[in-house]
Amino acid sequence: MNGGTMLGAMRSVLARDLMLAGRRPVDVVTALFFFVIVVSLFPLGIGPEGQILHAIAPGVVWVAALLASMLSLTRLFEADFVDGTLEQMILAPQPLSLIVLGKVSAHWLVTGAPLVLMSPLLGLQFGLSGEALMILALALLLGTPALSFIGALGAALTVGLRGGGALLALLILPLCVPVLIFGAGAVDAAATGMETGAHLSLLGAFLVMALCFGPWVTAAALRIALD
Amino acid sequence: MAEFFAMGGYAFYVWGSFGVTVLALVVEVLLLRRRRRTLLRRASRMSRKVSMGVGA
Amino acid sequence: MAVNWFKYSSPPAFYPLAGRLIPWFAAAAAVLALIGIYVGLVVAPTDYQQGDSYRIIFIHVPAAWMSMFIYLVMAVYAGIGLIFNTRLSGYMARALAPTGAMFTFIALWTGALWGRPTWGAWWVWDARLTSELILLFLYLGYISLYAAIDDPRRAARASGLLALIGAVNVPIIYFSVKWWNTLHQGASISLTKAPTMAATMLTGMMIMAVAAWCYTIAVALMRVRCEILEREVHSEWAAEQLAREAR
Amino acid sequence: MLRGEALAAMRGDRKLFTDLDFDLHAGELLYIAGPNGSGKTTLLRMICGLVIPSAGQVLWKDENIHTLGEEFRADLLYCGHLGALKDDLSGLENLRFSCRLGGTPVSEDEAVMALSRMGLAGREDLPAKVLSQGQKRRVGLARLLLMRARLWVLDEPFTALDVGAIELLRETMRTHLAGGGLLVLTTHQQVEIEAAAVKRIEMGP
Repeated sequence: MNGGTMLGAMRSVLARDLMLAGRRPVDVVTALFFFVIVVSLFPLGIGPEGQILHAIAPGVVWVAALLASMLSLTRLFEADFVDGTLEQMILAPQPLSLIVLGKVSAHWLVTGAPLVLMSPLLGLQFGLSGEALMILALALLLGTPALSFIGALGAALTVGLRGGGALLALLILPLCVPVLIFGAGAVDAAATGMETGAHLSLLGAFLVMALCFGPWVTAAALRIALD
Repeated sequence: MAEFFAMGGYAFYVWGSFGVTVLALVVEVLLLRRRRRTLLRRASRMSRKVSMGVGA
Repeated sequence: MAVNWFKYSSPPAFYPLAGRLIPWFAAAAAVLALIGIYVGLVVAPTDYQQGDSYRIIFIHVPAAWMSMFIYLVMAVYAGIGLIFNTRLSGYMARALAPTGAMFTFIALWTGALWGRPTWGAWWVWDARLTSELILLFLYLGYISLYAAIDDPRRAARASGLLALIGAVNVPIIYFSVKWWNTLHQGASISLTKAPTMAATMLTGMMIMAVAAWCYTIAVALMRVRCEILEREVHSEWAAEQLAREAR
Repeated sequence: MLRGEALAAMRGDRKLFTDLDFDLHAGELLYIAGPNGSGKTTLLRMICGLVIPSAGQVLWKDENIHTLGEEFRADLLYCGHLGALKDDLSGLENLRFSCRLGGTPVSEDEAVMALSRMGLAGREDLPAKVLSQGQKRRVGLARLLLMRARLWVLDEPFTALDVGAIELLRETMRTHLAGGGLLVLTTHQQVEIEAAAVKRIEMGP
């Protein structure tokens, strides 16, 4: 078993999930629309006052991104569990963690990346400056994959359970607090003209940690779920 | 004595803390004892049923 | 010695041992709590800054300690259960969770009652209180996940994994929240640092903490006995045990 | 080669089976029979390593399958009662994906050939959702023609197949066993398969 075929399994899972998403584009668009609508609702609830909107923008965008990725992650393993593909993935002669990595990457490309691309537009609605918009997109670029890995873990723990969605949120949201704090903090710092390097490096550190341990723990959770 | 219970004007806060804590602990113990009693009652019902079945 | 430990790691051997230990820990908890309350409410002098409201710390601080320790112990049991595949450690982790959640709630409640006279608000986004709130969510997540899974073995293993992840994350969450708090210039007086710690205060707090430990052990043992009987009702020894006790 | 030692399984709080032993060598067939709910599928999943036995162990070439890990899984092919097919993908795409996942990438021509041998010529590109139950099973079983696994573990392979497909599957199994493969299966149908030795496990109710 050489490295080529090991990555091959990951690549084929990635390619298959992207293909499946392409055949059902509704699922992709839903998460994005959810994100846009939630963010747009805040000014309606709070009032059009520029200063307040400006102050809450980082938090609002980040919380909306967090909720949007939770929403779409609920079903990350569900379809594969129901039709038996998950069993085959566990029995594949490649490390399950690599297969998980493939699935999470596909999921992020399909639902996370659009959020990152869309975020500067939403930031404009809140009157963020040019630099803050850039930092917003950059922070989301570092933070949303970490959220995807954390969420995948929750999805693996709750796969096949009744009421999985609400349970997933309860399990996972507390673990997302650090990403939220530093993600929103980076944008906040940029908007008030402060140094953002520390925030972004910490976000990067969270991402590296999530990348190293996430797939491995998620694989363990999947094995438990199918036992 | 009254002075002790007044807690220098903070009676509500101090006794609120101690009271709720004692309440929480007592409720937890009572719930556990009920759980155990239910378990034993169900077991005794079951063993009666078994012995009746053997008798018949 | 090691042999003895292994003997007691099987539920049938542990069950009677737990039964013998419970009264001792319960009695110790009651006696120590009475002494602690006496020291805290009567012996310890009134604080010149906060008046008598500081006496809440005799509950608050031990409860906050317990809430964190119990999560840690729970995670250790969960880890042992996952690695060595022993049933008993899963039961123990499960038995500790509700008590841990209760102590977390008490820490939050007393924190709010202390905050009102001191900070003038029931709730302040103080780093410790906020972390404590998140810890409560972690406990609730563990308990809900356990309850949501029907198969007991999967429930123990999945929620055990969650407890381990939570334990790894607790320090990260705590430092994030602390950093966030200093950035936003939150409340600077903290409950634990507030009064200059007189020796009597420290003694009182320590006694209360030990009492809380004894209480936790007694209650966890009671709960684990129920847990064992419920789970193993179909095995011979548990059925016999139940029949003997039901008489 | 494949050995079960004192296996036991629980479902919930209930014991499904205890002290189950078996021993299977190259070219041999193991039938697992028993009424519904007797733990046949659990035993199959245990042999695959999906279910961890509550006591005992499964050995492959005298080593615990969980220690072997990927090495064992490379020798294993499991067809459960779930087809592992994606409704939105065509039969061809499904087959090629499952082969690649199993560690045996196949070319498009090979996959098309296997599908047509399974009687699906001309239907390779239809999405799985429009295929009938039997046709879906055939897509799943086409893997047997392509992958070179030593040990096949099949859960009710003959269900929903017509006479012709059953005959073809029997033939495939015979070839596999004659080539030194091992086969473990559960079935309700009476299908005779020639093997070096046929062993049976009767699961209690």
